[in-house]
Amino acid sequence: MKKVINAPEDVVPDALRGLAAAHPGLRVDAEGRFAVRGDAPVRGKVALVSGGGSGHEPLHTGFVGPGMLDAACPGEVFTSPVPDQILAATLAVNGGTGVLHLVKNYTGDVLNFQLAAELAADEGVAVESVLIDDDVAVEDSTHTAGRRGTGATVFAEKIAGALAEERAGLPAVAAVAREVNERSRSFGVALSAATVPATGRPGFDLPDDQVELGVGIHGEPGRERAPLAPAAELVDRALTAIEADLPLSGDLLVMVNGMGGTPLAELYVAFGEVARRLRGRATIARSLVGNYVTSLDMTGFSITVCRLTPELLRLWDAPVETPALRWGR
Amino acid sequence: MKKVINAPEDVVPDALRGLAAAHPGLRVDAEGRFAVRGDAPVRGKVALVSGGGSGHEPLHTGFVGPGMLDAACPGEVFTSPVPDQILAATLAVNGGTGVLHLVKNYTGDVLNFQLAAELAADEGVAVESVLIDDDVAVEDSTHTAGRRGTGATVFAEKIAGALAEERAGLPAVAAVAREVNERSRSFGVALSAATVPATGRPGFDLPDDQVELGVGIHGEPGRERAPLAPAAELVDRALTAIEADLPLSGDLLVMVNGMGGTPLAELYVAFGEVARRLRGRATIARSLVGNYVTSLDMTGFSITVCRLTPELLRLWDAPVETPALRWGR
Amino acid sequence: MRPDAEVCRAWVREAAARVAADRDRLTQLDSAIGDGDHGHNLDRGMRAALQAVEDLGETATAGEVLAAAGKALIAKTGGASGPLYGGALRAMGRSLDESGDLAAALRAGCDAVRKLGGAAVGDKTMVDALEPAVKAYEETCDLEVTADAATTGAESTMTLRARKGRASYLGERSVGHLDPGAASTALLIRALVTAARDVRA
Amino acid sequence: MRPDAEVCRAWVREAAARVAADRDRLTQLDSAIGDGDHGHNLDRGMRAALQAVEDLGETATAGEVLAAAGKALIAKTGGASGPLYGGALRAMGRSLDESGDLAAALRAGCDAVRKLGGAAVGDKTMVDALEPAVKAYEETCDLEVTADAATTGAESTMTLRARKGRASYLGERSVGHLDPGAASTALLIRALVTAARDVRA
Ligand SMILES: Nc1ncnc2c1ncn2[C@@H]1O[C@H](COP(=O)(O)OP(=O)(O)O)[C@@H](O)[C@H]1O
Ligand SMILES: Nc1ncnc2c1ncn2[C@@H]1O[C@H](COP(=O)(O)OP(=O)(O)O)[C@@H](O)[C@H]1O
Ligand SMILES: [Mg+2]
Ligand SMILES: [Mg+2]
Ligand SMILES: [Mg+2]
Ligand SMILES: [Mg+2]
Repeated sequence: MKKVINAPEDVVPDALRGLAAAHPGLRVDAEGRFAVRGDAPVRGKVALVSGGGSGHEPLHTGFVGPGMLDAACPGEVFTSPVPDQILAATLAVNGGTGVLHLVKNYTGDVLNFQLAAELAADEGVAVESVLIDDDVAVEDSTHTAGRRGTGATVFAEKIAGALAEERAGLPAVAAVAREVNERSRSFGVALSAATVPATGRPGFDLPDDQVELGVGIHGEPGRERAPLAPAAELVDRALTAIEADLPLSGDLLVMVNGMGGTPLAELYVAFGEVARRLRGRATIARSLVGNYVTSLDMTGFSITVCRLTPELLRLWDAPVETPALRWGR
Repeated sequence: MKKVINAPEDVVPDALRGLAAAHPGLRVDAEGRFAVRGDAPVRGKVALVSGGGSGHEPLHTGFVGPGMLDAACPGEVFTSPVPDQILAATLAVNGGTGVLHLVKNYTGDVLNFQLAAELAADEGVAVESVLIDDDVAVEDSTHTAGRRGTGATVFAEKIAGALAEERAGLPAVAAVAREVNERSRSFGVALSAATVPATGRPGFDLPDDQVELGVGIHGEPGRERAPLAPAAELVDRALTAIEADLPLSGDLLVMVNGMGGTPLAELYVAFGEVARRLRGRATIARSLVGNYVTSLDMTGFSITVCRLTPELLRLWDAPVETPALRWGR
Repeated sequence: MRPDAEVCRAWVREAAARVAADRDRLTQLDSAIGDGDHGHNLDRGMRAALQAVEDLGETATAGEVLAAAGKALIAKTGGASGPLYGGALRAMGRSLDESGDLAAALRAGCDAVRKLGGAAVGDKTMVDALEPAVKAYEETCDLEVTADAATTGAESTMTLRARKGRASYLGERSVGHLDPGAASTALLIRALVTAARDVRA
Repeated sequence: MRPDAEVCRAWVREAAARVAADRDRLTQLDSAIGDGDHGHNLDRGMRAALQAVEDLGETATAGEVLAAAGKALIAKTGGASGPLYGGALRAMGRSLDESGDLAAALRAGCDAVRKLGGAAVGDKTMVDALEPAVKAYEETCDLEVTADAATTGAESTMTLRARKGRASYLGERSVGHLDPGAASTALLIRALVTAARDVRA
């Protein structure tokens, strides 16, 4: 395993110290393992807290700042954060009008956020939780843990963050996050697996001529293996899976997301194929192309589509000032 | 080789088509292989043109837009662009007050930009060229092709672009680009080599316990191999090499740049080490942490430091609106 | 059996040692059908639990020992297994301080896992090891039999298709692999046997 | 020798074929001490050059043929070798149309490379193959001897340390490898021998 780290067990606090040094606009507790916007708590504003395993950077720490998250709690690599750190972050950003927990739908994340919310309630803080579950690769049935949360998390954090910045109340902010989630779907394709620092081995072995379709973001294998194919075909597989569940028409927000080890040029090639396939049927009103929800050094990409409404588009365009998304001011 | 591409020979135009679809603010000629800001030519403004081999994205196409480049000309992967495309881009953005060519110091880039400048002069366009050569891994002597241009290119494009946006004349814009270059130094460390689509093999083989020190951005091997070491030590090697040439004091602009395949968390670990080593000796006034000057899927990082003046800092902070750098409006 | 604080402390110590020894095996099981962190998670959690128990001092009750261990597990493990095992130990601690009876405590721990996670026997989770073990103890009050039931239960997950947790994402591809949480449950219950025997001896 | 348009066309055709056949070898040489694109660059350039020459028609002069090939090389090759080889062919074309003499044309091509790139013999570049070849032709007017001199010159780069081009970044590490541009120069000059012989025959 070759990584730019000091020791596997120090990756999370070491990266948080680097985050603090690079972004004076954030307040970072490297030992307590959370980052909050520098002006937190913002009185009278609903606070947004998210978190999850580390290794998905910039998610979530890179999305802390005005117009987006108030706090992020990174767990160990690919491991949900623990209730203590979620609680500490929740208390640090509580501005008196409630806190929204944005939780990706993984059993570990759900349970740990749930415990933290109970502890926060004990301290008199009103917490509402919204589950993000946009990954169409997983059947949403009683026979699974339900769909995973992936790319739609970025959309929900941005759009709900914008509404909170306008001083909307907790129910409205939670509702718009749910709306984004309901209108969004994702699908991921991996060309190679991630190597977790603690184990030093790739999460799965993939022959040179195979890809994993419907892959998650924690190094878990996908639902199916298929032969390596041209970008146009891989994009087609992803969009077909998404379209089976979400009509691709109207104004869309489209993200072509890199898994971490994929060159940007390849992501643009994929985005070009998305645009070609949607031409004449839907409008790509807004887009993101780049590394937003990564899996360490995994190669591959995911596509996330959100069917916008005029209000969602307005909130997407609202100013944001975070390490990884920044516009409008 | 596993890549999200259609065919190796189509990577550059396919990526340009994706760029066009993702960024309506740009005008892209995928066949002619250049991208210009949508409002080009901007009358009365000095135009900035840069370019180089593809595979370094977001450099240069990701830096086209108000406040930075007027045009970028991507060559084949890791291959300098040809005079025709540089000329076409130069003519497309010429606003009547001259064009600045920002050229990374590689023989191929230098020769091709030189031929393009001669052709532009034939058409009555005043072109000035500034060479970027910030890589301290290469001795700057008559026994080499001179220092390579790497990370300082981003700084020069941003700062000269800001000055041009203020309608400074060609000599002043060229002068500030030269000043940035003179005040900047870089050093790169590779953990694994890049795989060029056309050949399908890594540019060099690196044993599992070795790194390349002083590596370039075109897949060429570095000056020296050394054992893999903790991040703190790798950062120390890089900063020591830089410091031998540039006193590290005062206000600094520091970039920890990913080579393309390195997880962001690792770049933050490295940035944390840079900050620790500079503490008490210099001020990191501004920073960039992320993938800015990549080498396809190479893993590793580079550090670029620029000693700021108040004027350079002011220009760095000026508004910029490009795919990869965006702030201030 | 009515385990005292000494047995509980010995259990946590033995469990921490066994998890540390089997860390890589558990993680590898999790790599096959999960995200490859279970052994590392539980090792980190059990080390914290052991520390918490040692910090408690000699006067703590059996229930307090398990409560402290459970709290530390929740605070340091992360993932799905942290809240599940932590919640189980806390529930066991409460039950022990009330009734003193191991059968009741084991049942309380199992109920906590089932309530938190919503998994039933056959879903290919730790419940497949835990539920038969608790039932075996209820029926026999024999710890060896209990541990064997946990092991058999864990092995039964091999042929199951996961319906809860991360492995459920794999659908059919989860069949043919042991569930890492069931494997670690078998190991934790085996540690209880050793602890009880060593303290009695 | 006074090459006519037919010989020049044949040269470009033969050169394009040889570069295509040796593309991967040239690229591999460039991987060792450069950026691994030389064969691909030159192949792309020579294909464009061949196309340009075929588009010219039968009435073009020898100088026009080489000028068109050089222009196409510059327009399509990229990298260092594009302008250098393209510039060389254009200079040769100009010289041929003026004097008609191959010795003068080869010298003009070599001068163009040296002027553009600033490299001298011993710097481990294409000049190490080109300069001795031109000198050999000036002295012997024998194309076989000329091609052998280019090959020997190319082989001489093995032990040199690069002082120009990308390989110079490697310092001492460039020693022990053939220079890819010198290797392709030897190949281009060998193509000229074949072209001249085939047209004469
Ligand atoms: N809903 C659930 N109910 C009971 N046990 C579960 C549930 N979800 C997961 N588990 C158990 O947790 C184990 C995984 O633990 P771990 O790897 O530490 O967490 P994560 O899946 O978050 O990475 C699984 O092997 C399974 O036994
Ligand atoms: N300054 C120079 N003068 C003469 N030849 C040069 C010079 N620089 C490079 N070359 C030749 O160009 C070759 C490399 O060509 P190529 O790989 O196509 O370009 P690049 O180095 O830009 O990738 C070298 O092997 C060398 O022979
Ligand atoms: Mg996990
Ligand atoms: Mg090149
Ligand atoms: Mg796991
Ligand atoms: Mg080359």
